[in-house]
Amino acid sequence: MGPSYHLLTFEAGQEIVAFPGQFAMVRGATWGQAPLLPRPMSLLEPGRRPAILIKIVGEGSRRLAHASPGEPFDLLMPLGNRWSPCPAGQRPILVAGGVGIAPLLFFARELAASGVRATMLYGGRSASDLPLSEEVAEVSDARFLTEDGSRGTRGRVTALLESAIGETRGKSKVYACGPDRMMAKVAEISRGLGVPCEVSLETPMACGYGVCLGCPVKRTSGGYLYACMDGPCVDAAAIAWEP
Amino acid sequence: MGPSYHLLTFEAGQEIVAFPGQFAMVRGATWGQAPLLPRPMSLLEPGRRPAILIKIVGEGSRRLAHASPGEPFDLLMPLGNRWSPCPAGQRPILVAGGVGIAPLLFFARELAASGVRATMLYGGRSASDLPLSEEVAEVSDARFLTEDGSRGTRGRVTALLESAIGETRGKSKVYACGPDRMMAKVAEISRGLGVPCEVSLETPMACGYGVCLGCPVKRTSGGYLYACMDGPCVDAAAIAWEP
Amino acid sequence: MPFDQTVNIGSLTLKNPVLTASGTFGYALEYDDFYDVAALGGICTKGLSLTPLVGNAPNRICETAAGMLNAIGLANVGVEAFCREKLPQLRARGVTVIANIFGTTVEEFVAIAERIEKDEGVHALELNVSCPNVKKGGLLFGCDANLSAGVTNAVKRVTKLPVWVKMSPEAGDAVGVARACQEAGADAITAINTIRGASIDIEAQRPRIHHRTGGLSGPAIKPLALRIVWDLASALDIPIIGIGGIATAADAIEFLLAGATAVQVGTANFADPEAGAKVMRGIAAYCEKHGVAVRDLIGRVKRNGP
Amino acid sequence: MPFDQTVNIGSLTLKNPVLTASGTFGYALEYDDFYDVAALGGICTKGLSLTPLVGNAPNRICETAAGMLNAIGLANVGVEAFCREKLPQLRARGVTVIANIFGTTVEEFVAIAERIEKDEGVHALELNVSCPNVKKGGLLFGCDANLSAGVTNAVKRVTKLPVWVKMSPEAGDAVGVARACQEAGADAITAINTIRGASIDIEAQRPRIHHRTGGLSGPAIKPLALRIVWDLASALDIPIIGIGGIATAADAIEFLLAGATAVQVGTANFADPEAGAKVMRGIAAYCEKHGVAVRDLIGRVKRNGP
Ligand SMILES: Cc1cc2nc3c(=O)[nH]c(=O)nc-3n(C[C@H](O)[C@H](O)[C@H](O)COP(=O)(O)OP(=O)(O)OC[C@H]3O[C@@H](n4cnc5c(N)ncnc54)[C@H](O)[C@@H]3O)c2cc1C
Ligand SMILES: Cc1cc2nc3c(=O)[nH]c(=O)nc-3n(C[C@H](O)[C@H](O)[C@H](O)COP(=O)(O)OP(=O)(O)OC[C@H]3O[C@@H](n4cnc5c(N)ncnc54)[C@H](O)[C@@H]3O)c2cc1C
Ligand SMILES: Cc1cc2nc3c(=O)[nH]c(=O)nc-3n(C[C@H](O)[C@H](O)[C@H](O)COP(=O)(O)O)c2cc1C
Ligand SMILES: Cc1cc2nc3c(=O)[nH]c(=O)nc-3n(C[C@H](O)[C@H](O)[C@H](O)COP(=O)(O)O)c2cc1C
Ligand code: FES
Ligand code: FES
Repeated sequence: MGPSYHLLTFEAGQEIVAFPGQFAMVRGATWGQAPLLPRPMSLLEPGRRPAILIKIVGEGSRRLAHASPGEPFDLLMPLGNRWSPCPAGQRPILVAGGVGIAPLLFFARELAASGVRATMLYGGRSASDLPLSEEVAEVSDARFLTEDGSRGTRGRVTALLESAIGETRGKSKVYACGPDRMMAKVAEISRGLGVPCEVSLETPMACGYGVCLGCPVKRTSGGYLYACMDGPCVDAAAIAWEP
Repeated sequence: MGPSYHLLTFEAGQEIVAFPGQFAMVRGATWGQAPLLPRPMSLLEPGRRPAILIKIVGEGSRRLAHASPGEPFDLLMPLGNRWSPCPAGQRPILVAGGVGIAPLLFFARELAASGVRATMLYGGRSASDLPLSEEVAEVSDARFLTEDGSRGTRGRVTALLESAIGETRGKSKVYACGPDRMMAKVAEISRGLGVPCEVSLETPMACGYGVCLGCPVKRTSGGYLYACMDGPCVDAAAIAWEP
Repeated sequence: MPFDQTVNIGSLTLKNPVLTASGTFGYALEYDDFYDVAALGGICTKGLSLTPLVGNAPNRICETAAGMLNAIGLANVGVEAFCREKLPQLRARGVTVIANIFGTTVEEFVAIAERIEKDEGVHALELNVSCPNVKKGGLLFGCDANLSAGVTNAVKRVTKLPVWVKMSPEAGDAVGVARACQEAGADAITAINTIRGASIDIEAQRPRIHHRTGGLSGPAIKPLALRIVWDLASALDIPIIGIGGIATAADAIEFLLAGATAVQVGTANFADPEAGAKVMRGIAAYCEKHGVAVRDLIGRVKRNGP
Repeated sequence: MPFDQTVNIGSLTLKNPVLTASGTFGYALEYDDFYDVAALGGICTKGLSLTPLVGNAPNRICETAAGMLNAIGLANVGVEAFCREKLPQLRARGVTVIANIFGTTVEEFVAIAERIEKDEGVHALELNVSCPNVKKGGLLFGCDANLSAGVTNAVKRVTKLPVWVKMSPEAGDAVGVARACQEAGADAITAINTIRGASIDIEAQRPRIHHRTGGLSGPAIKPLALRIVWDLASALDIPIIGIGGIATAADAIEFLLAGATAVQVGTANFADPEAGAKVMRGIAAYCEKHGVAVRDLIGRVKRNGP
């Protein structure tokens, strides 16, 4: 894995029943007063040893990534909704940017277990931004893209999306997780080709269970969705993407 | 060592020249914004691998005590003054309460190295409050006391002080480190018997090097001493002990 | 019970001194998975306005050192939906409900209080005259003794419920504002609401909170809150409900010792949904250890000499 | 230098925007072992009074969440000893010295300023009208626009040095107080001093600070300080010097972007005596990365839409 991506596995002490797209609020039991809030992290694996994939972007993710073996954590999970099932006759096309792979790899595994091999477009800045790419290739028809061309096709994930949808002759459903701008673009392309698209929202969160109202996302129909309760997996058409 | 006492040894990367009584300001390099301030800790050993003895009383000492191997720390040291040398012809009587043993064991070792075996009165609530007692017995004539009688004489360290001074027929100098109330009592007994007494002050400290003015101790002559600059080792007669 | 946990806020007796704070506990129904919220001294609802509000644009929150900023903008279902959809469920559970209410004018405060008066199940009103995240009302009321007293008086006239007034730490003279509310008939003072802060993303060179400023809460503000509560408890005759940065029983006990009659747990609910229950149990344990009823802790802090 | 680090505070040009804060840096001579303090934009002395003060009884300090309380009580050597013993050494080192001064009356402020005027080596005066830890003067001045302006005006009349006024975050109307100082001739506003807080030892049931309350400082107050600086910079014409919880270059840059012309590093000096030097270097690195002179950062934060 690249230097800033880390896999963290917890001993849950019990079976965690969770589905692809759901997330956990994670906080170090020894953090004291700072960092104060738990951090939302997509579940990569459920079960007795649930796992998450971490990209270091600040203090919280740094502490998670550098946790020492046996370090105690408080986890609230599973939270939020799952990716909606892919209707029969439609091919799932999963579009992942960087650490956005976590809920999509979980999904690809679930699909594979049910006999469906999803198409996966997996992009990042360079080869080191494609953590878990071998695991991804195992369970999906994966195409890798990097902006610097260090692995797979040179370019952004969106570059291959149109043709991937074309290959299914419009009989596909798109699932995307990654940076906002990537998801907005994926949503636009999908809409243009008339295929449904679902995205997993990333917003700051304080609680993760609907009480702080800190996770709004602008809705096309006016007002706001709340990422933790109405999502994180939502119909891309419902979102009023920032320009 | 008892459950709440811990020895912590640092790889200093260079030779630390320090003397008994001096202290370090210690802070975890990964603590972030809380705990905010470094914690003052007496040096137990100087050199390339300086050591401190920690009693857990709150969050800072807990984190120090539970440091994992290789964990980075910032240390400012050596700070403050040393125990004043024991004048020729006077026998050093060291009086330690619990974790107050740290600067006194360091001192006893220095004395032993120069051929003087000090008298040590070492007390605590129970046997588990006498950390490093074997090391103490190696380098000094140690008498142990516990309030519950679980080790050595039952009682407080001050119980044996009068007789210890008596044995030297007043030709001794007393050095004490421990809880304020113990040091006040030691000071009183010493004054009563006309022998000099030095104590090592413990106050909250923010800086450790004279700029915050957060470590005052009331002086008999009016105004305040500052523990970090005028101490921590000071003539007990200079202190206006709280009643 | 050997070490009585009940406290009185005017005519209202609470099972124990621990409430959960407005805006940090939803409508309390969200906690069914975590613990029995009816065991709490009480719950304060999200601030209720006359008509539903959608709230501010994102980002609404960001973390700061041992604290957080929020500019939710009082997103809420409105008093009507609350009374119809939430209140019956809370009543069924036996929850002690404090309705936190917010208006941009005195008339709105009055109208909300009148609507609540029509239903059973609310045990007290908490007037939010100190919200820093709205364009109108809010701080404007809370920092001015006359305006605060005016709202208090007007609401008192239309309700039989006890009225608590929630103070802003930004009032230059907090004691003066609180005293004016006391004289206007307030049954208790809740202190404190958040204090306005800001944070800037230095790479984007933009405020981290869309609203530019947000209210600071969490452990960072505890010393400030405790000082204000202590000042208020020393100066006023009506009970003070302490709030600001309380995360543990030890924090809560500081407020009780300083003179608070009850406390509220806010931001701490986010990191630990069971924070309120834990504070409750911890206070009971402290009372047992010290052999006192909880009301004997109130204002028990010793004063130092000069 | 490609990315100029100098800034102007009125007629005074600083080598760079980083100063160390009063009361957290002694008289700067204590730092000889750590780094060359003459490289700093400036140092603010411990608050100087007309006669030496011994300060408050212990405990004077305690730690809080991401912050600390202090009630030092302005222990200092007095202006006379400062001018005789410290100033010549600072002058010899080429340090830019800001004398932080404190009086309990306008006359005292004036007398201190007059004494400083007699010697060479002080580059500006910083009026501490906002100390929360003394019985007289202090907050009384700083929370009142007329009194603050009165002190400013009186000092301006007896000194040729630039006069900075240090603001309390407790003034109900900080902008109003600052504006009054600006009109009275202040050359700059320093914001903020500490805000009063308290902490209680629940086992001893005693205040942790002998003085009962202490001034809260450190990262905990950064959002509050930044918001006030932002408000002041938006409203005033004279430079604002930002202070409150700055520990890293990133913190300092937030203040510059919000409109501060310079910053001060306070409590952070305790955890790391080289904090000031590190902030200085970090700002220079940011300027290099972004290809701008430091003065182009000032007030550059973007405003969000409605
Ligand atoms: C439902 C959900 C699932 C997520 N799953 C994962 C995951 O599987 N792996 C992973 O590494 N991250 C995931 N994230 C993002 C993760 O929560 C943030 O990266 C993390 O909270 C940042 O904390 P920090 O303390 O490291 O950074 P901070 O110091 O808090 O912030 C550092 C930078 O990250 C930005 N940031 C803060 N919070 C978020 C956020 N929620 N989303 C995006 N940017 C943010 C800040 O604006 C800032 O620029 C998820 C977020 C959500 C809402
Ligand atoms: C010169 C000097 C040398 C010291 N040497 C040692 C040593 O060798 N080993 C050791 O374990 N401790 C030593 N101490 C004490 C140690 O610094 C404190 O125990 C520590 O700072 C407490 O930090 P904390 O975060 O664990 O507790 P906090 O949460 O800060 O406080 C917990 C409790 O300890 C009290 N306390 C806080 N600071 C001090 C203090 N400085 N002295 C006494 N009580 C305090 C508080 O009032 C509170 O009741 C020394 C102190 C000084 C000044
Ligand atoms: C996300 C959030 C939303 C809040 N909403 C309200 C509100 O609607 N009405 C209100 O009176 N206070 C509101 N508050 C303030 C809290 O009730 C409380 O006064 C403040 O957060 C300080 O307490 P704490 O530090 O324990 O959180 C809100 C606080 C937060 C963090
Ligand atoms: C121990 C201590 C002593 C202080 N003494 C003074 C002082 O003498 N004069 C003054 O104007 N401010 C004094 N201050 C306030 C600081 O200069 C600064 O305004 C405040 O601490 C906020 O900044 P910070 O969070 O970076 O510390 C003192 C602060 C501390 C912590
Ligand atoms: S994270 Fe709190 S409501 Fe969504
Ligand atoms: S600890 Fe700062 S002056 Fe002594």
